[in-house]
Amino acid sequence: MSILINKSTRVIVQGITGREGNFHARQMINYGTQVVAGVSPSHGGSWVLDEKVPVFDTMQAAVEVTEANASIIFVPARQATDALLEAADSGVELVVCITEGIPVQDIAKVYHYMKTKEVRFVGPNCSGIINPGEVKIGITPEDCVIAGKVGIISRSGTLSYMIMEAMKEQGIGVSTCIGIGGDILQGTSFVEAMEMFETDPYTERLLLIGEVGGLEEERAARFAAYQMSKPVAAFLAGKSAPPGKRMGHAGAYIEAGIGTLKSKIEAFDSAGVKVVTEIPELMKLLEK
Amino acid sequence: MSILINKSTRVIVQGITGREGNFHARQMINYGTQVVAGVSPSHGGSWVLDEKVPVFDTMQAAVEVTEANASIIFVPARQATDALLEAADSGVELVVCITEGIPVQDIAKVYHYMKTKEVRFVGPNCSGIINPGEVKIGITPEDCVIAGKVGIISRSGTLSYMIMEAMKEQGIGVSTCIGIGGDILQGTSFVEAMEMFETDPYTERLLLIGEVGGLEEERAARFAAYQMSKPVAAFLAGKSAPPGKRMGHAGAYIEAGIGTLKSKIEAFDSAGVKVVTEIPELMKLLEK
Amino acid sequence: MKLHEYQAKAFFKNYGIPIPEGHVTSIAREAKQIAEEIGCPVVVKAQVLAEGRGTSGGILLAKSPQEAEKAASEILSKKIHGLSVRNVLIDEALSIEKEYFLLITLDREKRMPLLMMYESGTIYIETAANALFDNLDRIYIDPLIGLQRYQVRQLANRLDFQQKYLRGLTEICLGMWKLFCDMDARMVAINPLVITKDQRLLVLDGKITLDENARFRQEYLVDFRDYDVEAYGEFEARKHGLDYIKMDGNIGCLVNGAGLTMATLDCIQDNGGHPANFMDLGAGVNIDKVIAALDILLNDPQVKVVLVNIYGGMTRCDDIAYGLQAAIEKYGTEIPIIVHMGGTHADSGIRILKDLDILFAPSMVDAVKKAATIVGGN
Amino acid sequence: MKLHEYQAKAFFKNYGIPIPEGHVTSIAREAKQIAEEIGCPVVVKAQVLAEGRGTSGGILLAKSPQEAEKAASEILSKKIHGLSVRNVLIDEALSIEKEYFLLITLDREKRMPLLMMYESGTIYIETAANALFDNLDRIYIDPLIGLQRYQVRQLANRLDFQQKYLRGLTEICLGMWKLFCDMDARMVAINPLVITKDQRLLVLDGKITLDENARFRQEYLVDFRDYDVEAYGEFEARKHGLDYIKMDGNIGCLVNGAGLTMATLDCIQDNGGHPANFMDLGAGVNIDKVIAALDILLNDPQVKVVLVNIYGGMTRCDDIAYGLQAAIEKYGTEIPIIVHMGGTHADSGIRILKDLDILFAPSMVDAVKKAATIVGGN
Repeated sequence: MSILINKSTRVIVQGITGREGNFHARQMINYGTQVVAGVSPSHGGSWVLDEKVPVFDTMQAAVEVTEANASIIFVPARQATDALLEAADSGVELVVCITEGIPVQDIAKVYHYMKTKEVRFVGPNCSGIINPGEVKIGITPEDCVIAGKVGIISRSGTLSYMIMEAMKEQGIGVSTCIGIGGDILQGTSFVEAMEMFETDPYTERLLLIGEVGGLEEERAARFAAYQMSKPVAAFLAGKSAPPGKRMGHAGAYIEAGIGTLKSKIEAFDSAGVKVVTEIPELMKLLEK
Repeated sequence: MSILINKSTRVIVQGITGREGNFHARQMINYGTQVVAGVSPSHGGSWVLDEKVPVFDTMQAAVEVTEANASIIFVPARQATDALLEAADSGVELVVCITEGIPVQDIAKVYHYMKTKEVRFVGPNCSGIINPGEVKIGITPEDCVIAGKVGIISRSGTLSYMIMEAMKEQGIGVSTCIGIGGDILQGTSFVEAMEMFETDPYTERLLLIGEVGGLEEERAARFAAYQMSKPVAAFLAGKSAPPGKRMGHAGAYIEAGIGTLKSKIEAFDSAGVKVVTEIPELMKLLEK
Repeated sequence: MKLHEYQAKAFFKNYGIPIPEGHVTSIAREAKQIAEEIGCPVVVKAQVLAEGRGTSGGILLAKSPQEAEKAASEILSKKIHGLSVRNVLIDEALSIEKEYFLLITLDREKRMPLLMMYESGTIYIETAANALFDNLDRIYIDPLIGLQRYQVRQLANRLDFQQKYLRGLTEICLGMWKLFCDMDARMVAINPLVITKDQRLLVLDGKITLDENARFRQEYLVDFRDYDVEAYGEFEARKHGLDYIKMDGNIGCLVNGAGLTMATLDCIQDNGGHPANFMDLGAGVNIDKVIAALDILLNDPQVKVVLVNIYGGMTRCDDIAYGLQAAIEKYGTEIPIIVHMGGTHADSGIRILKDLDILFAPSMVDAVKKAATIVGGN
Repeated sequence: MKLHEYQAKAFFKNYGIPIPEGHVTSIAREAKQIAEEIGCPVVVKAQVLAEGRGTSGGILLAKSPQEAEKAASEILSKKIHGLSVRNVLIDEALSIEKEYFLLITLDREKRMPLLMMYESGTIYIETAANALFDNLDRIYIDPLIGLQRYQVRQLANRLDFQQKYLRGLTEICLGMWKLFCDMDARMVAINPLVITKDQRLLVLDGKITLDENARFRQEYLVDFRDYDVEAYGEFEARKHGLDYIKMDGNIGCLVNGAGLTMATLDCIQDNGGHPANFMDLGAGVNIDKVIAALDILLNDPQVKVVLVNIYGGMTRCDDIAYGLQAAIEKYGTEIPIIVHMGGTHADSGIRILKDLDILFAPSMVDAVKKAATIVGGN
């Protein structure tokens, strides 16, 4: 067990009748996650995943019947804002949004709305959360990671999988990996996730996986220096990224001098946080 | 001393350079209220009221300099929403809005915004608050009321003054009178004000001054029956009001069968709350 | 302020809410033409701001253009609840399978807009809002976020609304919400929303009530007044920022503050009198406003006495006194005037008036009694 | 996505933000006509999406219509930072008393829009956002409430902005805010806002950056692309939902996930190679998307080897493998292809590809090294 989720978390999958939602709902169940319901407008009343998971038209009905306390969102970007607000209103405490491509102004609104409702918002455009060997609310492939003591916070899904797989090959395990997402605005930032790991007894040290764009890594560096007792390391991607271009993620761009990898590396360096940009180097760092 | 305000409350008058703002700021000072500043865009830097009260362009500057914790708003309806949001953002804990004629949808927004900022909002379209003999943040004429043990909550300004004057003639005093205003939506409702009076040691009994429109009196009756230990009496105006007409106050109308005086009288009756519609009767009731 | 059906429908159309084909006219022979264009049968509907048009013969079915003309001419010459009919709306007649009622209005307790939906027959519009403690068929709308699609789904879900019309319903509700916000409405009602036998989702009738407080930013508001509904003086009063309602009695009232005005009217009634009006001077009183108010009262032939009941607060008694002085200089005191003043600057108010030919009263009750005596008790 | 100055100004005008009199043209002799209409002197400004137009001769002053034509013709034949100039904007020339910089953008830490204002000369646009911990000259905007007038007053107050222009400034800021919301902008900048010697408040130049995530509800977005700025393939890629950026190297990359793509590029660089591109397959991968991606890569004459680095998560390796298979059937393997696959369905992905003429690598680093070797290490 580690932060945010555990085996008794009761999860609703929003968009369960879509291809991705359906596939990952099954993956989550196989991993040990309690997927108690799906929500899909106009599919209410049906059952999916070997007739084991009931589908509801609305989050309200799903929460009422199943007493779920978390939701994961797979619905397309066009409908995602509605799904996010619906989740915020439904009474769940945690909302993980996998969907990519949601307009950033919508996320600003959703973030503040969730805040007034005291809902923990993770994502969007993220890989979700995994407590290896126990439970996952997200899309992290199950084979890539083993349980252990390293907490991971990552802006990138696939990069974190590959890094966790490399760690696994070295026998290094993970307590919880939180994908905070690659968008401009994140429901949960590096610093907020770090706060949770700091008090988590299952986590001994932290790995941050960052990239170009914004100043969240710089804030994380300051937090690591002044407010963390646990050791922190960082891997950063994008040192070859040209300025003014969006590197795939909506949030990964260098603009007006903001968001360079150089600035992030300097921030970690001066905070005494070990920072690397190559995977073999990272493995050496984590072995210690 | 009684609820919401006292001699150490530090008040800013928004719209202090207007005719009404200026007049009532002086009245409040004469009554013993600490009016520490005025706010009036483009009058910042000047001094008013015998050069004793500094004027600021913005609430932010006024609060920063004077450490005020309350504000009263006299600005015209057209600018009032802006003034309300400015007050909500400024750090004061109490905002009393005297202004009449603010669009109701703006009040809905302001109410919820104030709630997230944990600011107590009284009004709009109200007479404010007076603790007789001590302090007032509002426009209640000073001579009409004496200190005592009756708490008053009123939807109407002038009617409450006349009733308090009649009480004064009988030697009955008031702990605090809160004007909650005559609009459709009120920052503070009967029930919310009643909650405050219930725990106020200076108040022994309560008088509600209501009128046609809405169902707030009905809710007050229920609250009086189930959640108040102190005796409650009610005076109601508008028994001659025709349906479908707005009786001066934006909130005083009977529509679709809602808001009749009959319903309110019945509610108070069945809650065991003495209810009258004539002033001489009221005086007899209060004498007891 | 309320809008006529045809006005509301024009707005609905602008907001993407589907309405039947129809046109409004004030001329009966145009009704024939319209009916020809639309294709019969049509419904001819009186445009008056009154409930129960149907039962008063204000809604007629016409099977041919000739019948439409006849119906229009019949309705246009009618009075419904005392109101003459200026316009008729000619709409295509529809075969209805199911009817719903939709409403967006403000909830005073939660200070939030809400959306209600009922299946017609289960409840009537007049009593809908009475279903106070039943949350099942209503959705609260966060005013900082606005109505969301999922909320419409929730509502539809509870009512077992047919899936295939859900998208249409959602667009209608979002249109209502946008209209509610853009127009500063106090209420937007659709009654009925119908599913027709030919499987269309249409709005047959609706009401919009606007917030008069928003007049300063909704300039079109004034254009939508139905002047026929207003008694003489009501328009004049509004121009001067006075709250005036014409009533049936003979005691003219001039009071400040809505609550006090209501209490004064109640007191007149309790003392066997009959108020001729509600007149609240409102905020920001100046000499012109008082003159205008007295002008309206004195121009009402029913008024036999004027009762002035002022309690100074925001409004100062001396300001009113100067206004009364000027008005009395202008109109004289043929109609007797009784004055009670208390509160802020009451003394100087009385001092200003003391040499004029008016009666002073020491209390509201006393003033009312004097007025009742003058008009002869009843 | 960024807009040209003349496009931004057209939006500013629509939102009530005052701009100088001016017109855009792509023809030098029209510049003369425009200058005649506006009255000289005028400024002739190159419309290119590059910083520092002024210092590159992209902004010229013309004292007569003849000079304007000459200036336009000069600028239109120029390249600025490698970009050819398609249009020039001819604006009235102004005598400037004071200059300001205004910006609305999103604050990532607070997840809120913010409004910044500086007096020009005190700070440059490129470094403005660096002034991270200085809250004095910025106002946070609650996204659920929007920018309010009082907030503009606060900002103006701190900068000792002249009272007499405050109303104008307020309208400009509210216009910017409305535009920011309506257009789903990521940034709206005005630089400079000027007070002229003849006491006008005007916006001389501005930038708007739009949120590409909002493309589905902002249909005009596609019209504002500046195709000249885009390398071959970027437009094609966007059509297929691929994130593609052309770069200078010779190792073509096809990766899934933005972070992994960046890490792959970094790894190539670390191993002495040069990536030919950034190519993130993004979400929702199907056969057509993979074919389209490979088509873009193989059509780039600089590409000497293709490096496929896939880690399955949301995207499944078998889906990609089917795409690769189809693409290889179509294009052959004249250009060598190296594949690394891990994660969800990696095994079946490799199984699908195993009989094709491609190289497999057990890790990303290994794949990169292989690619670097093929292109000769460099």
